Amino acid sequence: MSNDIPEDEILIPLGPQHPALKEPINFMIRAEGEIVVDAQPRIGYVHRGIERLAMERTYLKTAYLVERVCGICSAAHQGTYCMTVEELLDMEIPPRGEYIRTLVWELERLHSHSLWLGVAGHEIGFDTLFMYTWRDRELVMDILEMLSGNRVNYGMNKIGGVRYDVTDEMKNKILKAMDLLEKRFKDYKKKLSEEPTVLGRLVNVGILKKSTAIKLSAVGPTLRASGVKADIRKDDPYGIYDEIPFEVISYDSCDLAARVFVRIDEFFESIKMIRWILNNLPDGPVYKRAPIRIPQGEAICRNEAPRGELMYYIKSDGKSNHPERVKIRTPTLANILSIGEMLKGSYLADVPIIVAGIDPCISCMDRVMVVHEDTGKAEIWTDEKFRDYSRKWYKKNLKWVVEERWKK
Amino acid sequence: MSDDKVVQNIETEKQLLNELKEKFGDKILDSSYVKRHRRVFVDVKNNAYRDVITYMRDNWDAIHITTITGMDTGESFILMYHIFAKKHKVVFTVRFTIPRDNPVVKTITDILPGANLYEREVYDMFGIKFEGHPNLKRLLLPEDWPEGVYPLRKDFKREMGGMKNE
Amino acid sequence: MRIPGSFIIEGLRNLFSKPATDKYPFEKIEPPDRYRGKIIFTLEKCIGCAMCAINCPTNAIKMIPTDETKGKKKPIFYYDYCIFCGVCKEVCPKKAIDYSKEYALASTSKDEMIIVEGDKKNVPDIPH
Amino acid sequence: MEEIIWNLLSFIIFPGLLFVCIYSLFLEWLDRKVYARVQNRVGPLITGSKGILQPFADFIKLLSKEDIKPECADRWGFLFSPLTALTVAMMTVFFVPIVGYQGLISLPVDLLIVVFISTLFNILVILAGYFSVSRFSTIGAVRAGLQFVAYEIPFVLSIICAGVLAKSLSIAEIVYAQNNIYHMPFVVYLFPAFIIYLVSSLAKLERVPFDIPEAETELAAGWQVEYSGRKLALFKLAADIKALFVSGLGAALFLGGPIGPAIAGLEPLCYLFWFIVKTLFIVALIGFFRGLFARFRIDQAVNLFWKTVLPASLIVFIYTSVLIYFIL
Repeated sequence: MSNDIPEDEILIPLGPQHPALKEPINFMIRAEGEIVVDAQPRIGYVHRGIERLAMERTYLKTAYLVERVCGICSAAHQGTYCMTVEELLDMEIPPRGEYIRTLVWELERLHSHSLWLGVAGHEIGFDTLFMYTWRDRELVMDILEMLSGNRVNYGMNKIGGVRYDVTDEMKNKILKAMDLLEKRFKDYKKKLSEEPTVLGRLVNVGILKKSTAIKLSAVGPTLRASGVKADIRKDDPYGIYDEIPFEVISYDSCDLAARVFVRIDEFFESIKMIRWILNNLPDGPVYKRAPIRIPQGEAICRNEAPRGELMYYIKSDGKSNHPERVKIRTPTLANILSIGEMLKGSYLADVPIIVAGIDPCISCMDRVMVVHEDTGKAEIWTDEKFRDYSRKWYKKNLKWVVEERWKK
Repeated sequence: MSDDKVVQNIETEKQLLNELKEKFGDKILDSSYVKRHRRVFVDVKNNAYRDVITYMRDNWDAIHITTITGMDTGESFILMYHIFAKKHKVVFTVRFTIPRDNPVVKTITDILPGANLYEREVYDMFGIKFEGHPNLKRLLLPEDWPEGVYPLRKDFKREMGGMKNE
Repeated sequence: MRIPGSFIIEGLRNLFSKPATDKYPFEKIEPPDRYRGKIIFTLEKCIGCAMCAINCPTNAIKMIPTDETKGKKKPIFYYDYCIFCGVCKEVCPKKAIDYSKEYALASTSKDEMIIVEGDKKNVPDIPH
Repeated sequence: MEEIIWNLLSFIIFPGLLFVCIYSLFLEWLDRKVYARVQNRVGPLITGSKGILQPFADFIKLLSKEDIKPECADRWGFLFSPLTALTVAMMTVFFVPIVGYQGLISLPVDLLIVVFISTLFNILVILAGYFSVSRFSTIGAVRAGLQFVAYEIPFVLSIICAGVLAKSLSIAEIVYAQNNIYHMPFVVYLFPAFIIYLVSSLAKLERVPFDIPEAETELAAGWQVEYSGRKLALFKLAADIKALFVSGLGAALFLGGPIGPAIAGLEPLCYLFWFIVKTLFIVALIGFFRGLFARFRIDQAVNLFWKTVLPASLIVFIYTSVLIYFIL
């Protein structure tokens, strides 16, 4: 980032702490008046070293570590991880388990897309849309909590299948909720396509031409909004996606409005898939016991997470019970390059909505951790030392803090 | 994966691999194999990977690079370029080893511009320098992370008083 | 076709309908029955096989002999380290571990966050 | 002697300072409640019954917060701009008739004086942004200036239409004309002018479709970003009082002022009741509009005002002059 910028331009740091960004990412924006000339992303603020940790954990424990890479696409991460390990083991999970795993993936796409629609509404100052979409999203969250016991980190998958089953009573509840959700979101789609203030902020904003999208290998809804019909579930089908009837949505107006409507249409597509899965749910066990010893080998699995293509590469050396190398490539990292393209030439007021356009999941992107570091240059603390320090301080000061508050 | 077991038609993948072998002759090592439907691992000599990638990009529309996986096997580094060929819908992993003493490799951002951030990440985590990269800077580690310490290397130790690579 | 204020009908309908927010501290919401809250551990059923301690992803279970268990190693749960994933309940051969529906688990002292039968005097307050 | 005391009291207590502050905080509560209900939320709830003391609690909280001054900010400007903003906002409210036909101060041409003082407030906003030397606040101040230029002319034109109809530029006479000469609030004749007045007052109060200077997701808080503690409390109170002024003026010019059917004996009390009803109606209307639109970009807002609202206000002005000349 050359700091010797020309006279008429100003350098505006957007982030890492900024009301528009829910997660810490920094963009050094060079703006000339209201027009953005150049933007340099700086990532790594919530960098937690999942890949390094995964190398020191057994296969079973990594499943629960990997689930916490991202709050909104936790089932995608855990599902892909278990799928990769199952490929290493060269085993097949029972069909009912496969169906339920895909069901949770699609349910998570619903809750991730409705969350994003709300955040996008908030970025353009339309808080009412935020309130409406997040209110309807609660339906999906309640289903996921009923199904797996947790609203976010469901812990639904296990190496060899799925941990919980779907009872008939749950099936009816899900189907009823799907109808209500579809009605509500069809209403929002009609209204959004008519509201001039919303369209004013979305149409022809943050253009990503089809050729640049392909050149920079963008992924997921961002790519599909630029007119490319690329979806892992169709190109590289895994699990039961080659049996489920669904079609890939793509708009070719390459701007933010396209990204909004691609995600809304995918929302309806997922609802159809969920209905199909629930109606064709085979019976039988949901879980098959997996052998403890993972044979030597390597495997790559790709999954269409709500934000785009998620890839897991695991190599096991066959001897020890923890993987030799786990590589996670999350969709946001692929789209960061295209943000730079979209920001050039846009208005300063559009920067937050363009950054939100790719539905960035920053904690996904920064998954490699580093040890905590004290500000003092000389001494670097490891996490054991950090825990001891916090424990001692906690014991010493906390009594004082509590008494202070209750003394009055 | 249930359907792969039954169908398992990996003829197309085998043909593509043979096509590469005729084209590049001994540059393609014989340890490359077809793992399963739509997954091909191609081991190459470490000076031929750029031509293989260019060939794949021009003929098989393999412009989409998923990521670059770095790995430290104790005595040498392995770099794996995962590239998705749209025409045949196959994921190719171009893999080659580089010596540990001077880990310098030519960049491929001129062939596949999408690899920009992945090369920076491998540089950050393994210390492998990519010549010709537009702005080869740290990607994920904080600014005050000590120089020369690369967390994903095998000999990365985390004990009291700091981290170092013996 | 752009109609300004296309959200008017939805706005009017909401203006006169009951707001959707549950007033949490006053109206409690009952979590579903698969909900994984605080751990319930029945000492009698436990045979001290340490399966839970081995498989816990965040090593939040420690096998410590307390005088209550007359010298035998029995699990102690540190639910400030626990991520409530439910692996210990699955893995336990004797079904000695179960999950309650209690979710308000914040507390101001670390040793309150330990579930152990009997007193806490010689129990370390971090699980490693 | 007690004449002076009576005047002093009325300035400080009843239709003056104390009443204005409390009533403007109440208006903010109503605005937040309506905005929340449009979004199917509950809105302020805990403080006081139904959260009625929430704005008051926010004000007290801000007073107790630390007051940080960025060291490169202009010392005096940074210190006095909140105070002057409050006094300017307060001055405009004295002209608004609350209890009778005329406000505390009534001058023959006070319509223009009121408009002039309220533009003074906008210039203060720009200066406040300029004094706190931070990137976000300078951009916020620039945007406030741009938006101010855009909405000022339609705002003034729609007010003058009411003056034209009442053949006088004094608020008292306009209110008198509505109730005694035409026996009809002007909104019946000048409905388009009332709409233009509402749209430009949305921009004046920096409410959602036009809250570009204070765009929360881009510039953190626009020109207020460096102010904290007491200074921010004064700015927030000034903004609330401006809302009271806008709704009070709207009520006076278009809805017949505080005059309404009143019991013989206690006129002032009934007039106060009518004033409250009408201002609540306008504030609820503005609160409702807030929930329906997304925020404009500054160029879109200026386009909207210059290309649509300004010509519309010109046409309405011609329509009223034709109306007054031929028909009435």
